[in-house]
Amino acid sequence: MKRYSVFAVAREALRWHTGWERAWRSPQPKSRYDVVVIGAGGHGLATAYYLGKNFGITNVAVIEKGWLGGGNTGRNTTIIRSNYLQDPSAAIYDKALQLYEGLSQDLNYNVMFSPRGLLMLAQTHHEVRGYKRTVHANLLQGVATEWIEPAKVKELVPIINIDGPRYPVLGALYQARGGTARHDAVAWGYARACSAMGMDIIQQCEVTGIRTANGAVQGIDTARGAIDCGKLAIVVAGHSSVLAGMAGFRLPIESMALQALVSEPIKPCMDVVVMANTVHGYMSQSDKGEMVIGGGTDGFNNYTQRGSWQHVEETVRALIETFPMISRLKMLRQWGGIVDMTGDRSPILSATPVGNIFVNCGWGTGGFKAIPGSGWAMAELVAKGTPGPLAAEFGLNRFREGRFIDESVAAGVAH
Amino acid sequence: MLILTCPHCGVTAEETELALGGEAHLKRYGPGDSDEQFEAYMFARKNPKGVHFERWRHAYGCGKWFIAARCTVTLEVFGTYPAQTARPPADLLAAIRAKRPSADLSDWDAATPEDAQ
Amino acid sequence: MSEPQSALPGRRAAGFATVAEAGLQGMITLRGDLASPVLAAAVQQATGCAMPGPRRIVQAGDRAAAWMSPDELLLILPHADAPGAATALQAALAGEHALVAEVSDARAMFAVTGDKAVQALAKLFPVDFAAMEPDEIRRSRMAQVAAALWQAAPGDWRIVCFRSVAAYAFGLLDNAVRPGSELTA
Amino acid sequence: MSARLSRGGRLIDRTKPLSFRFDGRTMTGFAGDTLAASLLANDQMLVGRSFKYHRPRGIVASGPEEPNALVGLGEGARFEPNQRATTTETFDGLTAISQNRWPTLDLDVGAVNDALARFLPAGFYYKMFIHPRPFWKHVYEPFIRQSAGLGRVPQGGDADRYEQAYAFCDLLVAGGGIAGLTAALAGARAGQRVILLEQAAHWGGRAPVDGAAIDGQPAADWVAGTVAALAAMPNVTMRLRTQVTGLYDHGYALAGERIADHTPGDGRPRQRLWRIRAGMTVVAAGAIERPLSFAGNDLPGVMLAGAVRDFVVNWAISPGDRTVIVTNNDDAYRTALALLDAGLVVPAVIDARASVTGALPQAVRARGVRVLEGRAVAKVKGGKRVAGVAICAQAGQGAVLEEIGCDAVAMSGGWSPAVHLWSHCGGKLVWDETRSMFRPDPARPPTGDAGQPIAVTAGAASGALTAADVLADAHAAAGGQGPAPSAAADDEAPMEPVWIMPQGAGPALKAKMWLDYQNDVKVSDVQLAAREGYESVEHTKRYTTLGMATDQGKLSNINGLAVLSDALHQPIPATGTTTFRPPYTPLTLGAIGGEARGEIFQPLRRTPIHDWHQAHGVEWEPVGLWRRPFCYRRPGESSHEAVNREVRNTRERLGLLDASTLGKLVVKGPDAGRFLDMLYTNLMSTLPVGKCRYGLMCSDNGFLIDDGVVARLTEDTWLCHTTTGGADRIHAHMEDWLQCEWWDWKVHVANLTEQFAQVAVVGPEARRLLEKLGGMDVSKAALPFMTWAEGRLAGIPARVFRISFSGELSYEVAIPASRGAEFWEACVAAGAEFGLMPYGTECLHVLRAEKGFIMIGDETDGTVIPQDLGLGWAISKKKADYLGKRAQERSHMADPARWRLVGLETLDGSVLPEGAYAVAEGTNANGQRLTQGRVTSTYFSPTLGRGIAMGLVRHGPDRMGEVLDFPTVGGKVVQARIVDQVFYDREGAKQDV
Repeated sequence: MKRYSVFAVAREALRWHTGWERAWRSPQPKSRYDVVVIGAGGHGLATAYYLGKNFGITNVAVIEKGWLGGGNTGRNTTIIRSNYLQDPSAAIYDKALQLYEGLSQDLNYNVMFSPRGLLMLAQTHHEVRGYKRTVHANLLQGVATEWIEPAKVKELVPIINIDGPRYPVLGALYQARGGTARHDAVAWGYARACSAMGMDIIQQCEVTGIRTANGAVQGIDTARGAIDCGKLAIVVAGHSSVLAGMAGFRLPIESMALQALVSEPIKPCMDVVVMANTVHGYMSQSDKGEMVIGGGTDGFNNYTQRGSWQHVEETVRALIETFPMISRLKMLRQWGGIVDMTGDRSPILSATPVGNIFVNCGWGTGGFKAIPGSGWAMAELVAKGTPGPLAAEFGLNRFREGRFIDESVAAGVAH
Repeated sequence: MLILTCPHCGVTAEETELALGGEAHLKRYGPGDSDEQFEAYMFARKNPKGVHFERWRHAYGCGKWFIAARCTVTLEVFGTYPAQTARPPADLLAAIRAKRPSADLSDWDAATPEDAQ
Repeated sequence: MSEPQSALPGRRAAGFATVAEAGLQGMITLRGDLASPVLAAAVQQATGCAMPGPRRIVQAGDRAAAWMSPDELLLILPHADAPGAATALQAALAGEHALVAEVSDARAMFAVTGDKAVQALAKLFPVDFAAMEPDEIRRSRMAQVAAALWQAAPGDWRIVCFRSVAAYAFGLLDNAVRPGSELTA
Repeated sequence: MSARLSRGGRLIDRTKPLSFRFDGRTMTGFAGDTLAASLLANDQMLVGRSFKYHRPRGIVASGPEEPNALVGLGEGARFEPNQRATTTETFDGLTAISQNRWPTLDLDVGAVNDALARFLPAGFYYKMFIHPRPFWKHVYEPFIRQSAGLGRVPQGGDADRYEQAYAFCDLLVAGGGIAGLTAALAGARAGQRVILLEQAAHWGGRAPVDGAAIDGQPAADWVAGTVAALAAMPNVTMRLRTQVTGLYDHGYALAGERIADHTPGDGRPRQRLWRIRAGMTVVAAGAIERPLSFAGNDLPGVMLAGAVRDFVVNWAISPGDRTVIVTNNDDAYRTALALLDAGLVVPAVIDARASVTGALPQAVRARGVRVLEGRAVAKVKGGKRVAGVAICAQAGQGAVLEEIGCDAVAMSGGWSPAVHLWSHCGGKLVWDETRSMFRPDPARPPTGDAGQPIAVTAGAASGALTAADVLADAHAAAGGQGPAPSAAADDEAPMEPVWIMPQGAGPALKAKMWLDYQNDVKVSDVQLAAREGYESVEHTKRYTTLGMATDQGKLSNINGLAVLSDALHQPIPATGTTTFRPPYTPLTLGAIGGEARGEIFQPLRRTPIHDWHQAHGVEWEPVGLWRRPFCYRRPGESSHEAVNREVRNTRERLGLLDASTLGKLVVKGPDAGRFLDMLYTNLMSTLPVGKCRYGLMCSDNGFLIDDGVVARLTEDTWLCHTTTGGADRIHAHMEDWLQCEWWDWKVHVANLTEQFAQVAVVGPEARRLLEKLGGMDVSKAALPFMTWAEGRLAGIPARVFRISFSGELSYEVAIPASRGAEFWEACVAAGAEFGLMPYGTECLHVLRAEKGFIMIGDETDGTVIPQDLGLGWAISKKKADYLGKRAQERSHMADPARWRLVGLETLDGSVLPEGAYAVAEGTNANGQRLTQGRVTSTYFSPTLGRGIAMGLVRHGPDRMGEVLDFPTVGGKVVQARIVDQVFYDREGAKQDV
């Protein structure tokens, strides 16, 4: 792998950039791999990457129905934070955040991780209590967050209307380390690094069946032929139920469309990420200048990557109330992503009823921020066959035991 | 923005007039039933990429619950019927089978006197 | 102050249509078997109205009977008469599985009138007004709250919503009838 | 230079001159102008700067596809960034500024990027700025961000208002050109309800400019006649200035109407968002002309040929004295003719095709214009405006054969159907080889709720390129009966798919061929993406930002796809298109928000006593959509002081609480008792008539979801009180179970929450107050604790419940809402002698916490079951089943180590911080400090003069007296002792008097 640097770019400029090599290979699938990962989104690619990096397992294929990074990795609002309430969540999201902090260097690919700070506005007394609780929990989890007063909120976000007549801002939960990253680059950076380790990323290759024998996985059938594998990791947000069905089990998951939109680009005006859960909206400004806005999830099962309109209206009117200056901006583009919603709205990293099949799913509306941590924990689960501490609480068995990981106290809104 | 026709009052309502209730025809398990049964009732979902039977309430209208058979890929609604039934009407199942021969309706395969009518 | 108060006594707004809070209105929710002759007789007794068909409102003078759902009617009558009527209904339906509840004060009612009144309503309700029958009552959503509406006479609309959101409802209607915002000339 | 011609201009009214300002300069225009036309009339060819390289940018198009001419429009609270000059109507007093330049449009410092362009290819930032790590955050990114964005940031709020409206129709026609008019007429004559929407301020689209003759009339006359015919039909609604922006599921369409954009401040809503449910949408959005990729094709003065024609014919604009035409098709020759007709000079038509013999080229030749066959533009000469073109052979590598001086270039790479609306909701496309375009595949339309097609395209949007084809296609699209309007068949030779000029251009030229003008994406960038493996069209788009500008690729996408396909050596259909997403053109957020701002932003629920609170020093607390009094502050009092006063007064004398928001659900029927036994964890069927009982409700997943007092009204009727937030939720919960699980049970439910105002009269003097009001016997004998009675108080019908959430003697009085304020004021007046004070929710919380009562939402958070809260007494052991029972038997919920409710008393008397956790020794496997409990409620108790709290603690009830450590944010540790959670009147003597 030819390393990226400013010098490399300058060198190439002199020959009109004709000397760049492919970021990742486009190989033919082999007949067998030690591990097959289904899904070349951020989570699947990160799983493969850490299988190689942490466990030396490189005979790995990442199989992708469409194009890599083309699912939720490429259509989310890129928020990164780890200010979660419950211990297992805080652990895995903070692991992810730590890895994000060094990801550009680790991958030699600038993922533009931007720790610009993140605010979750408290606009009711109930939220004030909830966020103060989160601050205390984070304190003991080793996650640096703070409660800030309205004046400080206004200082960080000059365009905010602190004294809204309906929902004045009473303060905020602030995580200075939170921020955003360039979503595509995360997938591309991992893909390039996986490819450099000799892993095969096979795009345009839909999985049509999962073969098992004696209660364990044998391999998969794909649009490009049968592939055997020692272990199988299903990492396909949105389509987890479909793949689980191929392997013969059901998941506590429903697929739904999550809405997002961007405005036309304007000059920089908001240097932090703001989430306003009372009014169900969140907003940040991209490096291009677009206001990136996320909103609600449709309640109905949906595989269309389109969504309903009413959630866009709800989100936008709420954000106009909080940020009056956006009223005369224009929506440039709206889209939907299909997210896995679990029974407790927390993810699943788990062994399954079928031997050597593992699932990583259920990230709901918050998967992007978890990618490195999720891949790290999933790689450990797949490599060892049993979860390490990061994944231990996220097993499927929790639904039978009634042991839920409920973040709704801290996060009442999609993110 | 979906539209669904409420079988109770006949209004073709848009999604914003309705409230969702998730997968329909779940059998409730309770005391005396196994952990596995209870888990399946509470959490395991078909979540099909295809025909889905789901509960809706005409919340801003007549307030009644009904069930829609809807494709989660095309969003086509094959039909709606009142929620006061344990299985989809036979004519609806027949209509779905005619339109979507590959749809998995195996849960409703067992013939019943109702189907025979 | 000893008179019962409606939500927004006397509130009015005039634009390309007129909006007025309609004052206190007696209302009774009646749940039961709408096919029951006993129930039909009780409704006749209370309102002078025949049993309305699905989504219909039968009006008789200052009284009306409206179909709200397959097992629910809304009876409309003068405010002062409602408690007595409710008691009488209860007595008349003693043998039936039915629920009678006075809901007069749980509601606010507005009159929106004028040739263009429907244009204001079309801004707020996801309802195809052209397809509505003259004697139809429609339960739907007015912007962000539940509401029911029907015509007392052509161009004379009645809207009922919950009392607690009366000010919001009035604000919506006031805004919707502002001069210059007609949908068509 | 561009200028206004002295004659012509079919859309302008020369009797109405207008004055406007651009970048501070006063200019003039005419009524009927777009801002783009007005600017060109004033020789303002430079109108903006590109995003990345700050290249000079001029107007390139004449409609909504314009990528360059974006201005900041208006001032102050009416300022709007990124407004397209080509769709902005000029009005008197209009103010506009150019964007993305500093200090001025002419002298832009950012243009230094252009000099470095070679070092800033597509995706350069992914490969750079990696080391040293802190530099990205502190140096590189701030720099990149400062150079980001286009328009200026609006300041403050928006002076305008917006609204929305619903519409329903059989046929929605999107586009008022001849295709849309034909389709609308066909549909209307068939009796369909038709809505016809056109984004521009005039009907007819391109046809009057292109000079077609329809049914033997000039197109403009035919348009006028058809519009008049449609306007006379009662089943047709027509709107100008209304853009259909998106087609959504089940035939839902959105359209943005610009009502007062051109008459700001006239009192009308600025814009209106239409939400249309259409049986069928006819997409008659026309076609978009493609630029050609040649070096320097981005200089101001290089315009689309169709746009040049529009400016000449519609607005009498000369784009320049000498306009060279570059084309690969016949249509561009119409532009030559239009220019010649206007008396302007066309030095040459450069046609990439080897041989050109069609009627249009011949007509141009006949006017003495040179037609250069098989030729291409090697380079456009000039800096901030066109000075000339260098000509080369299309087949070659760019060796210059000739140079021609000119001040404008009109280019045409053919036309692409505007398929966006067709595609938004799933309509598929097919590559049409002969016409070199993606056009809608009629066999794969978007489908609706019954699986039926919900859209059809008409005219140029279908791929029809001649007036005759357009009319026939549109007539058929709307199911027209009888003959379609007819037009003379045009004799147009096919275009030749020419994607770059010249065919053999080398890297240096390709680095000067723009695909995306706004985002500065060039042919070389797309080729680089392909080389690096970003082969999917989505990868290429994202890697290069092609098509991600504010025009969303309207001009650039097809050319980019073609270049990508060429680089990948695959046919264009194998590459495919990116996904078309709404909106078709950007939609104002204000319009999306609609009327919902200010007072009507959201419903604000008011109790019947709201106005009294407002008039008496209330500090409000939002509780859901309700407003409840948090406390009532007296002059000079802080909230905390007010709460303490309210608590003391209620404990010692008399308090009054507006409890109207509590849910009141009547449950009636022969099976009502059985039903409530399933809903509540305890038995309600055994409650005697006249009595009250506290009950808990769980979800079937076991968690506590609501609580409240249930009163049995009659043998078959119960009244269930819910929490404020629970009224609607629990009502729906009941209906859900009744309708979907136990539908054969005979139970009716009615939500009477708002029928009654409810007032809690609380404190040692409560009985005396009610006795003074008079009308009911409220003595202990007549109305003992946990009973209710009905009667009149102060002459008002009342239902009185002897229940207490404070530990004091307490009555909750329900009166009809219409008399709620009257009753409240009667209490206030009569209570003066007893020291009555109203109190708010915070006082309520303190009172209940002193008594150890739980509060849904504080002690519960969706993860708590009744067993955690010491509420085992309220869980029936006798019942075989209730909602949540089976769930609570699962291993984790039956775990004896669950955290359970206790009281907490700080050793120093301070108030425990909200949400604090009690730590245990050690850390878990993830390095997180172990915990063993947390605070759920914490208050200063004025009654006890110290902090009190409740919390959930592992094995808590078994650990009375133990001291726990609660670390706080400042690093301090607060110690608290585990105690019984009832801090006040443990025996309950005070409430039962």
